[in-house]
Amino acid sequence: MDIKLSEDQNLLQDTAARFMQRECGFEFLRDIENNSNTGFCPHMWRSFAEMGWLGINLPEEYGGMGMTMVDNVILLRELGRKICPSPLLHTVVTAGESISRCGTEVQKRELLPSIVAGTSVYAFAFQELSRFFHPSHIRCEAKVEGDAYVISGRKMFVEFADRADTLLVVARTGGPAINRKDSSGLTMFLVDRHSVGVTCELMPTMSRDRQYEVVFDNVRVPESCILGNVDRAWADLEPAIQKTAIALCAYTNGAGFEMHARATQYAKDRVQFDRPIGQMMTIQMYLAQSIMELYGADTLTLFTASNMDQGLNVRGYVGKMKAFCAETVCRNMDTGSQIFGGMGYMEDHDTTLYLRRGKQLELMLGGTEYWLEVIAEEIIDRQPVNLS
Amino acid sequence: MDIKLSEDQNLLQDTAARFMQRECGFEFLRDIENNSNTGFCPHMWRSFAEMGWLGINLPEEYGGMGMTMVDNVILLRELGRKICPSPLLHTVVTAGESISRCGTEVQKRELLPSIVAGTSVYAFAFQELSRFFHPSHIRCEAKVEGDAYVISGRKMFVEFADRADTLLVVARTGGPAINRKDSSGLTMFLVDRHSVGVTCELMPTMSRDRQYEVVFDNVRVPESCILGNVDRAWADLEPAIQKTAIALCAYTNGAGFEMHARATQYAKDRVQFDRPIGQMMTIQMYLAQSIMELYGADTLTLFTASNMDQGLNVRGYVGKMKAFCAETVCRNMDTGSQIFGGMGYMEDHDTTLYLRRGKQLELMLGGTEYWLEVIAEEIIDRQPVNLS
Amino acid sequence: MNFEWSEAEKAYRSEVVAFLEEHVTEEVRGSWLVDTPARIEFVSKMAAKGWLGQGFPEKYGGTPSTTPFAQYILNVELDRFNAPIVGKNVGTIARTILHVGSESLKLDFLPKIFNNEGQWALTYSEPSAGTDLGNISTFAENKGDHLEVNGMKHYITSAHFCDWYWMVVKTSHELPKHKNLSLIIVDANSPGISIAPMYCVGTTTAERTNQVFFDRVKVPNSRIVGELNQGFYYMMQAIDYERFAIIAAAQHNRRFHKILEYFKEVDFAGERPLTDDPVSRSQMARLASRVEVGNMLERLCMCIAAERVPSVEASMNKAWGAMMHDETCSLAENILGPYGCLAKGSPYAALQGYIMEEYLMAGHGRIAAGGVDTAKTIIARRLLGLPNSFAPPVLSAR
Amino acid sequence: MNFEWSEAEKAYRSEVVAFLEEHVTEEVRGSWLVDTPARIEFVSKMAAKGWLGQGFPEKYGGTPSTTPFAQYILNVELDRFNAPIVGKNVGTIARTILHVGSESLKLDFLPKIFNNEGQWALTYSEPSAGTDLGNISTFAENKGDHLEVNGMKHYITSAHFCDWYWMVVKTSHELPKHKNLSLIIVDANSPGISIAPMYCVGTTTAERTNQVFFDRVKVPNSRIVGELNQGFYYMMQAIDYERFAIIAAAQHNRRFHKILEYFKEVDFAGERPLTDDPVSRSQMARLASRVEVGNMLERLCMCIAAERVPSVEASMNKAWGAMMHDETCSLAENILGPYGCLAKGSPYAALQGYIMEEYLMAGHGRIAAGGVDTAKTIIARRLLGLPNSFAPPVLSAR
Repeated sequence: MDIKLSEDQNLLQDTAARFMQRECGFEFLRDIENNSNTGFCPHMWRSFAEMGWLGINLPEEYGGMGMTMVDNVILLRELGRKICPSPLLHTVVTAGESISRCGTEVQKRELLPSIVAGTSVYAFAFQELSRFFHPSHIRCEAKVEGDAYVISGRKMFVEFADRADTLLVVARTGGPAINRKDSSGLTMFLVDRHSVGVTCELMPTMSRDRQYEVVFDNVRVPESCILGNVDRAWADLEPAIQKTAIALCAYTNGAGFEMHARATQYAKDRVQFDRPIGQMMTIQMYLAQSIMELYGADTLTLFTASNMDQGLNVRGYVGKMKAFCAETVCRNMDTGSQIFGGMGYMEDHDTTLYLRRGKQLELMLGGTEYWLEVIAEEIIDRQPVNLS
Repeated sequence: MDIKLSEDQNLLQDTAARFMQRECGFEFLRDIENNSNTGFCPHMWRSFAEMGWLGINLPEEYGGMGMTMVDNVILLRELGRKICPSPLLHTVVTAGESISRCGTEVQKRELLPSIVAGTSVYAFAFQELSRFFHPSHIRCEAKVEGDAYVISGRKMFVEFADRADTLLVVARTGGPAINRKDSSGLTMFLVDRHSVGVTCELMPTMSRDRQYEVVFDNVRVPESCILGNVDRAWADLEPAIQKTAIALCAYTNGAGFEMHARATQYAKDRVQFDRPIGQMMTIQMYLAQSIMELYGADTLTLFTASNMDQGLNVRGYVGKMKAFCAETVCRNMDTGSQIFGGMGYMEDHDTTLYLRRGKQLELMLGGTEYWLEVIAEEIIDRQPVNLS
Repeated sequence: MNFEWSEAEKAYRSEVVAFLEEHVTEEVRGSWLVDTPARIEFVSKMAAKGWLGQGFPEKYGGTPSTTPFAQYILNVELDRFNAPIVGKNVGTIARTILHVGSESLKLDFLPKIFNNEGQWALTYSEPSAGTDLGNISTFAENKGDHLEVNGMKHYITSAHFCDWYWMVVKTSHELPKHKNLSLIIVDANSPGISIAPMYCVGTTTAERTNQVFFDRVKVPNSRIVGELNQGFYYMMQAIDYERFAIIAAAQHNRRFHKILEYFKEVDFAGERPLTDDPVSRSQMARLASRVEVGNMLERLCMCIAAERVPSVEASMNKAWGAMMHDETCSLAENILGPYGCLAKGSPYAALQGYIMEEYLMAGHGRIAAGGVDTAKTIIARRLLGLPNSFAPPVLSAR
Repeated sequence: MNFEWSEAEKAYRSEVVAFLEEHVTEEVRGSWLVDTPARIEFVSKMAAKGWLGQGFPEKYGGTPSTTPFAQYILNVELDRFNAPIVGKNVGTIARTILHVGSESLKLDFLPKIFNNEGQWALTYSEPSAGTDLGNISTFAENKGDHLEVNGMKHYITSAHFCDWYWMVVKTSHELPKHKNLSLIIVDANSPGISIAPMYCVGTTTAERTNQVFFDRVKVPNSRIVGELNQGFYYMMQAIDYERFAIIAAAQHNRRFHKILEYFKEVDFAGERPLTDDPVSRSQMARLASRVEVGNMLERLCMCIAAERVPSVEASMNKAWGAMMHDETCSLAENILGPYGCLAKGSPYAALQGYIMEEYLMAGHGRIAAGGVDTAKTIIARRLLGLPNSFAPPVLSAR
């Protein structure tokens, strides 16, 4: 049992850290927020491809690196430290994993190499007009019409939809959900973003990232666009969402560590009443509580990834990880800002980039109540634990 | 607007404080816990009567003092400081108020003077085998049989039942409750504790107070024992419970203030690392947070009592008061114990008398979830507030 | 004990409410934090009622006040109407001038303040002097008949529309810390002053504050408030004048109820957060009791204010209010899920982005004007009598 | 990176588990905190397996250990089985004797410890010396060939069944604080020792600790551990030996799961707390994630222990565990409502009073062995490099 990185992991971490340090500074982030119409940097995206990051977990036979989820966590943590904007999460993890899991041989051969090469961007069209994330909330419908499906509905928070080549759309093919626990009747479609009837509208957010409302107005797609089994998308999609949650938590934890490091440094440097403010026990308690939570969040994320790599059922761990990391990191952004005093709330101060992302990262991919329900299903509704 | 006590209130407070200081020390409390089979001191109870405390809110025409609920708060706060054990709460407040509100003229004339004189003790037989306090949880049944009622069921947490002369029993006469919000179908009975079929069994508690399980096995009571309207007890009982909640919170707050004062004094006196521990910012933050909450709890209790004295609808305030005071005071007992270090958890240390009562006081008369539901009904289910 | 206003106070309050109902327009409501013509006009109307100078001597433009609570009653109602309260101009500046200013400053500035002629900016904070004002380095050099001011101030909220800076400067290199500061009044249009905006996070339009640069700015000696090098002590005393600061609860109440009403109405694809979700319902109920405690702490301040300056209670009130700001917004965000992150401009944004913007600024509230921990330190020291954390050991080591 | 045990470690663990399945009886489980014949017998069986002296030199009764994790694996499994872990005897006393004790102390006591011959009591705390051991006043006077000990110790958990006191005493009136303490071993049956029980709140039967009075107790000079007046430094070093202290999560896990299973089964007049009450369900789920974090912090300690002493991580683990003790019991009490307050003896008491007793002692966990705030101070100083709170100002005033 050890937490040491392998040589390859060390190399991955160092490369990512150096790249981020060089390419993803605050000026760059401000520029992406204020002046880019893409929300990320296409040049940087190509660099990601060149470094092999876009194939990190994808199978080697389709051009991927075939690396582990733990490796992914190591990479995403570095991206998160610098809150690097990119469509990696849903392109590589959500879509890449879904295609790898349940795509046909033709789909895999056709689609995965272009993900790895950085020539396809995917967006994930799942969330609808509900506060919740349960699959039962989906109402967007896909009706059979001859040898095609016609999709109608409205998807929200489709990140980078406007820049995506393909939308991974989860739609209802098997009739309405009976209750909140009903995850049946859903099918995944890979929809060309430029299909007739697809319109995107930017949803302005706290992070100033690129979230879109996407309307599907009788969008006709051939049967070949179906990914996985008709009416049974959730069985394939849930593991992909679990991987996405792990990657998201890794990113989030990275952001938390960076904010914490900046706040700690400031506590050492800032002198008031002839003492560095970090000498105050109150400040020490805040920073110690924060780092303790971050260590816990980080270890839980690595552990969950490691269990997933071993093919174990990680549903309960993913729930606990997402619930804890999300709340913890958001709280850490708040604590960090408090250490900076009034400055921590000025638009021009660098750490407000983190503050603005904290809550949004917490609520992405399902707010905490959803993941608590996942935990509850695992610990309460299942068999009792053997306490020996 | 001022928070000054009137001359009479000052006198009441000083008298109560002096009496408690003299009569209700730790040795007395330990003795009551360990050696008394009554759970309170009958001598002291007589003194209460002599000082008029047992008639504090009861109408003057029946021998009471006709004082206000604010006066009651002032008195109970002093009793609470010394966590004085007595059947005052349910005898004077719950039963006294119920009888005053809805007793017949005969009942009032017969029963109230003996409460004032300290010759009758009442116990409140309400709670049953449920975690909740909603009136719908009551299953204890009273069936008409000729000109009498026959009561069968099991009541829990009937404080001082064994010492009571009369049990104020809330029983179901109008069929089972439809749902949790259904408060209909209940009737109050004043049952002689020595009636055939009544048995009491002590329920040992954290506080080591005198809570009883009371079983009613076909207990036959005449119709004259009914208090108030048949099937509509809740309308009469709820205001009595509200008053009881105010008095309980006053008592609880008093206990919180005393624990806080003791912890603060200890923080000044206890020297470690060449400094009084109260010099540490961490300790200061605990004690400051606590006293702030106690001031809030106390003011909210006084304000609620004052509104009740003016005849206003205080349901929402009572909910907020009970929810806040209960949690706050329990947390304060914990914080106080923490200041005392390991000593704060030794059986022989005086403050553990407070620690042991904290949680129990919090959960008495309905745990916090019940009162949160009362708040929710008032703020969510009723008309919107005018924000002007 | 009495939690209600007297008849005279009720009558005054009715007058205030009637006035506010007539004059608080949408534009006035929106000017709570920023200056606008509507705001100036509104405050001038209050001035015309004689409400700004209540309790001040008539020779300086003051008016007699009918009750010791007049100022609170006015501010509570202003706050309830979301209109700008009577704040620093009267509470800090006018009171300090009255207590320590020269006769000419009194005659010159007090009537202006009470008539709402001109705006003021409190000009204290510097990059290295935040909570510790002893660190101030902006220097005013003695040039005979005037001072020459050089330096920089920040977080000067009113700088972009003020007429005068109410400013603290260092006036001696020799005297020890805290004995080397002076209060001065600086004309905003003096040559050598320049300003640069700073915006609060997430609110690029309304919530602006400023950096102010002073480059060889001349200030006549007559604009020195009180004695030279006594500025720090005047500022400390002013904290005890700031009775207006005890108004804190109405904002938090308004925020809570605004969000509560929103949750009663909003309908996410048929789900209503508070009636369909027992968890949110219970959380909002608990928060309601905590917000109510804020009202109680404010009421406690007012009860005590009739007797003495409620400095400890005001600290509680402010700290609690700041905590409620945070708790309310965090809970609202969590209940909203991803929809909580939408900004103004999205048709799906909760209350047009209000909740999100309030959420972002919630932390600032815990810091601004002292912060929760500072308030607790005041409580620990003044109320509980605990020793200064940085005091030396009480026992010698051995 | 590897969160799993190696094959060799798994084999060892299987051996341990098989042993525990055979030997951990109900009596052993119940002896987690108190001494009983069943406990002594059980520990002696472990000793016979050579498991107590793993990693110690064979000449002192030690046994080679198959893996650097042997002691943790053993303790984690012991803890999981609710059996007494291998603790202070090996982790503190044996290690300190090995490092600084005389050869005769090593030959005399180490084999006894590894064979479970005799029990030990850590004897540090005094009324005026809690967290600050520098304040110790129990004095051992030099009487030539022996010391004479006078004074009083408290919170001595094992005093009523121990054979030796592992004790710190003051040995000089002249030397400065921290340089005047010595570690000694005192026979429990020495004339002049008397004890008085102290009970933990709410548990008048099992959880006992003691006051111990020393009245002219003679201790031969040969029982001084290491050098005279170096005791404080030996104790500080021992903290870093206490790798066994990193075992904290299993208790909290067991407590949480025991309560969770209870809530799944208990039925209050037809209401099941977790399936009929969405609020309790959500609260228990959140707590589950927090308890899991405790497991992670423990795992982190173990991962790091292969490389270095995980002192900061152990502080995190202990602090988190203590917080979970509190959160678990408080939540359980709230879910139970008034039924949470019933004590052992009531047929309605939750888990026969277990939850209530655990609730009462939850605060003690945050204080015992350092406390949460002390752990955070260690984290702030050692990990984050923040300065000592009581250090003098870095800048001279002015």
